[in-house]
Amino acid sequence: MSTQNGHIDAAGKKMGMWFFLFTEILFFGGMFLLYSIYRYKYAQDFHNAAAEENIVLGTVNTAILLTSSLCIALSISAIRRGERYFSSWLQLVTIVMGVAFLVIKYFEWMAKIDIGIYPDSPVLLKMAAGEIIFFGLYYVMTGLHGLHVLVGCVVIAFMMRFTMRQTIHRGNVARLENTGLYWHFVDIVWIYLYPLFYLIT
Amino acid sequence: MKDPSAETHIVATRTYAVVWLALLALLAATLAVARLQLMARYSVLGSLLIATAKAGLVLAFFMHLKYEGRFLKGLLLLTLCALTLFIGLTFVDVWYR
Amino acid sequence: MMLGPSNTAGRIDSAFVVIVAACVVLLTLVTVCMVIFLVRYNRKRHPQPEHVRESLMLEIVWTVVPTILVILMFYFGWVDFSYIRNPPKEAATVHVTARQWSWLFTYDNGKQSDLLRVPLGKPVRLVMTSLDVLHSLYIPAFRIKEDCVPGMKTHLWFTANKAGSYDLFCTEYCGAGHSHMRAKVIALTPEDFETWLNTAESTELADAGPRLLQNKGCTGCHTLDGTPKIGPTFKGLLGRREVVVTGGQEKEITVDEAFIRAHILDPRAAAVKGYPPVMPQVPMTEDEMKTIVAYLESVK
Amino acid sequence: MAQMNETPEGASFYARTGRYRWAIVEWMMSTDHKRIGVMYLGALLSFFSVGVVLGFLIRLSLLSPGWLVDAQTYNEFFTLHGVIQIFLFIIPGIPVAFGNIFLPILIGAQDVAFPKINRLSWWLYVTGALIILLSLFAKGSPPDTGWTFYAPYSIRTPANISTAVLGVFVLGFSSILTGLNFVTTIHRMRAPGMSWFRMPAFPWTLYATGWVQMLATPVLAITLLFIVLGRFFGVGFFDPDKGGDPILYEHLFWMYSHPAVYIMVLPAMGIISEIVPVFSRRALFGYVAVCMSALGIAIVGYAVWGHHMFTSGMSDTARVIFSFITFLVAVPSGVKIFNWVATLYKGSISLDAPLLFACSFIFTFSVGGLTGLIIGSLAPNLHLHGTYFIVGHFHYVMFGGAGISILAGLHYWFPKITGRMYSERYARIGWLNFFVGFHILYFSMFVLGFQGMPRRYFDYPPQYHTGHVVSTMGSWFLALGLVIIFGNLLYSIFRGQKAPADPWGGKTLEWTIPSPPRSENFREIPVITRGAYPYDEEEVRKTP
Ligand code: HEA
Ligand code: HEA
Ligand code: HEC
Ligand code: CUA
Ligand SMILES: [Cu+2]
Repeated sequence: MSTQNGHIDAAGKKMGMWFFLFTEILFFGGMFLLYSIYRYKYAQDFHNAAAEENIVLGTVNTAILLTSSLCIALSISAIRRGERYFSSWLQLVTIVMGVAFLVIKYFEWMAKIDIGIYPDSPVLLKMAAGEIIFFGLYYVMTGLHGLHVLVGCVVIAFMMRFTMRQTIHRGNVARLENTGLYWHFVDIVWIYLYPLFYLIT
Repeated sequence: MKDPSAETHIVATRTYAVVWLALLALLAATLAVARLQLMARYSVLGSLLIATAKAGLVLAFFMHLKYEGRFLKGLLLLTLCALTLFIGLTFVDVWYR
Repeated sequence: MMLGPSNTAGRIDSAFVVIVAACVVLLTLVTVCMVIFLVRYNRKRHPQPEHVRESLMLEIVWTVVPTILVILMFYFGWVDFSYIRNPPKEAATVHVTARQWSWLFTYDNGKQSDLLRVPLGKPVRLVMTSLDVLHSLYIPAFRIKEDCVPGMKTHLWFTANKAGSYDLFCTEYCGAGHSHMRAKVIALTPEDFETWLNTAESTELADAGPRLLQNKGCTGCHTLDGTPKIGPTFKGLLGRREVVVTGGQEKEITVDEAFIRAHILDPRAAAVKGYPPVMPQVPMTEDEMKTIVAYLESVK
Repeated sequence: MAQMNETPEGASFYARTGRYRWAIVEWMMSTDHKRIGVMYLGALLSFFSVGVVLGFLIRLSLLSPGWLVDAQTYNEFFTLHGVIQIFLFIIPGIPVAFGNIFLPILIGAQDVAFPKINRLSWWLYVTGALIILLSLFAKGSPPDTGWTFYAPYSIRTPANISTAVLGVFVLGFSSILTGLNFVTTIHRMRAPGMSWFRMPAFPWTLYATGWVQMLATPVLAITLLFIVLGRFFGVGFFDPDKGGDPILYEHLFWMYSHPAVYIMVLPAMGIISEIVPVFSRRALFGYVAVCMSALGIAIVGYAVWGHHMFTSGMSDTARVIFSFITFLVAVPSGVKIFNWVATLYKGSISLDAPLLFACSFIFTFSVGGLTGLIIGSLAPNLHLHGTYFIVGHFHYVMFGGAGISILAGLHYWFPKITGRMYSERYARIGWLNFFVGFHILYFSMFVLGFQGMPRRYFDYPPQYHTGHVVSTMGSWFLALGLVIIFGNLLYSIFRGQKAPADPWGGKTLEWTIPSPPRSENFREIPVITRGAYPYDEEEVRKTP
């Protein structure tokens, strides 16, 4: 991970991270593709199914993720200025928000599962074709997004440790920066999921 | 090999705060559009446009794309083009089927 | 244009020949140049290389000329394709149902058959679907094929020009019986065809039984002659002792009428040991069920 | 292999570092790109051997259906044959083996940009391969869907699809990380003076390939995930009973798998572009055009996937568009072929084994590519899709294209990798058997296909028997050829003559360092002052 002369190639690392995000774009892109095709085929069913979604929780979650993005961005600026404690504190806040997001998501899922809506459930299979697909997409897309949030939280926890131990410091922020990029990306995915699942009623 | 992306750029806290406020404002806007049926027929399009605006803000400021070289922006565009191409060509099938 | 056993065959063969010819010319050109160079400029004959690094002119030539060529090739394929994809209005429709692993052809008057009989000289339009997985209807002699997709209708059309019997294959992989999912296309004179189409089928058990087994697709997996296929043979079914697996448990039973009925209604409830649990649930009326069961009991 | 450890110039990269007690652990933990490359090469060739043996068994059983295996086993055979050859051999193939060993050297770097991620790719590759193996031996039957895993069959069959698909999923990540690593390496690690247009053609093709790996593979990953979710949780995105659309599966699958065929063949073209100039003592003709056409193929290749679906029930409009773009992709491939032939013109050609294989590539790949145009044409495709014509086409391009170029690369770089020379005589004998057998085996498939013989058929009507017998006999020659070729190479690893640093008169950087290279590649990072193939520059001509 270093250039020939042994010093750290921060720009190279950042480039690698961006490339990774490109692959993530296409990974989620495959799902958005399915979504758009099925939404075109079953516009009315999607419309009806989306009414089941809890718009309040969805909106709160969006706000939480947006704010967490702010926190991680600030933490990078902080470490750049050498404010180690402030930075790790902000990272902690980010993690807490990520966890809060997941908890809310959990309650949303449970609420649906309680009324019998989950893939392959008898209730779901009785619904219209488009609604089956809608909820399938809902579980898969928010599920994979949630998995990304979870991974993000774990990675940020490691970053906190590195920050505290000063292996991440003013002159070496590449890892934290890349984590930030990842977190923002996860945020962006949610920015699109939110209207697609909650607002199309 | 010097390129602009190698330079570090500390974004001011104020800028971040403003961006964050803008994001929340857009969130409120998108909610309003959907709830109040402001543009009933185009509400999906509207929410997607707002989502894109939000994503743009996150990309530009939080992800520092604004301060990156043309190179990275070009590649991002390339990626998005690939995705558009995939979706577009699939639609050519579905539309005319 | 070439002729063939159907209107489509001639079209496709001509497009094929044109494109193959172009390809052979190109291939010969490349190969001959390469071999000549290899021989002529061998190090023994030509110890000092001569240097030309590039030639914009050449690059342009061998970009532009092939581009024109491939657009022409595309055009040839396209013209015949759009002819083949657009059936004339007067074409008679035959409904095709594909399933693991047999074909069913249904005519407008409700007549069903496992062979595709068509009148000579008249356009026929196939409207196809599948009951389970993907299949593909392919008639090599007519040069055409199209997938049968569950939950969707696809189509093909052709006019047979020569009387005869032609192979009909399934060319989309569909499981263990894929290579045996074959049928025949029989091109009859229009008179013969009309006669066949309008003859009512006999309702004698000895005729109706096998016919129903064909039409329901049972013979895709079961035989009447004692050889096991995908599933066990029907010969000597009644009274056979065999081991079945129910809910993970094995038990030995004697096949009786109740078992046969139950197995047809819900094939997954019990499976004969040694065979894959792949038998589909085939919807049928009570009358049909009666005939089938009665017939199955009669094959000894 | 004790001799390999020491070269006059210092320890080669094979020498034990002594960091771990067991050599195997030391190698598995190594981040040296050459070691990783060599391990990949070994793994690839092992899987290749398994794959070809399965192919051989397929051919044997087709001699007379039923005498060797039953229908279900036959279906498992071609599925495994396809999965192994594609996902474990030819897609990772050239980038992970030759790319790993030579990319950093060719651009004058000490290693790839992310050595640890490179090692991670290798581990993922091993893991993916093991998972696929697991699907064979785990409870239930081995996968039987064909390598394409078409839904809804793949969702319904009782076989071990989930395991196999998960293995491919992991391999996908390995591939993504390799691509990402190489692209970053090429951007960041070129030696001083190595401008883009001084870079040899092989790195150029790896660059194009890397982009395809990064932007196409994720689509495969998500698609296969849908299959697994469909089987485990009943999520029916492709299941018509649950509102799904099976044709969308085909779209998503080919959206990756068509670009994937260019993952296979682009680096193969890179190898050919290295070999042809060296053995004809001339600069690569139209160097810029050759490099740019690699990018061209990569880009256009994204938009042609529908040509696998001309009879799938896709809309006619889409078929026409996809056919048109398919034809366009032939043009940059043609540009490459023409430029290679032009490189031979007025050269000073020494037809050694590497060039022999390279020229066979040009011929065989042209046959394969041109038949690609025949099936890319709408009307003929209606007849030829799903027949042995297709099987012929893809063996010509994959085995006759990418596969032959691996053989070419093996001979070309053999001295550099092992520090030994192979026997030219046996290489030629092997080549002859291979070449003759290859064309008997696969050309008969075109004939069979035109006669209407469907693929994935365990059993067939009698009119196809002759064709199948001829084809099977071809496979015997081919097998003999392969055994001779690999026998020769294996023998030479241990008994071959010592190789000099530059046995061929090559001008790219790998020939300036000892054979086998030291672990840090270069004592000093070279400073590049000229293009990759400077055969026409005065100072070079003087050296013998
Ligand atoms: C290495 C892998 C590889 C490569 C490089 C290619 C290259 C090409 N392939 Fe192939 N293809 C496969 C692997 C590959 N393919 C596989 C595995 C399948 C089957 C998958 C399955 O179903 O299991 C397949 C199937 C396949 C189909 C689908 C058939 C069907 O199922 O109905 C089609 C249809 O268009 C096609 C077309 C082409 C074309 C046009 C090219 C072009 O890129 C070829 C370009 C090259 C040339 C044209 C030759 C050289 C050029 C000249 C000599 C110059 C002059 C020529 C002109 C410009 C006209 N391929
Ligand atoms: C790179 C890819 C690759 C390669 C090299 C091959 C190689 C071969 N393939 Fe395969 N093939 C595929 C990729 C490949 N194949 C794919 C993707 C499919 C589609 C699967 C599907 O439909 O899903 C397919 C399908 C396929 C079929 C069609 C099956 C069907 O549709 O019913 C057939 C039939 O003949 C076949 C035959 C062969 C043969 C005879 C070889 C021969 O080359 C084999 C010759 C070699 C030997 C006989 C072995 C002897 C040599 C050695 C053991 C030496 C090795 C030793 C050392 C390394 C030390 N292949
Ligand atoms: C896809 C293949 C397939 C089709 C189509 C099929 N079957 Fe079967 N059938 C099987 C298999 C496999 C078995 C053995 C395993 C099992 O019992 O599930 C079987 C078992 C049976 C048995 C029990 C046989 C015994 O020995 O006990 C009966 C009866 C039967 N099928 C009747 C039918 C009838 C009637 C039809 C048509 C309406 C039919 N099958 C269609 C595959 C099929
Ligand atoms: Cu039905 Cu293959
Ligand atoms: Cu393709």
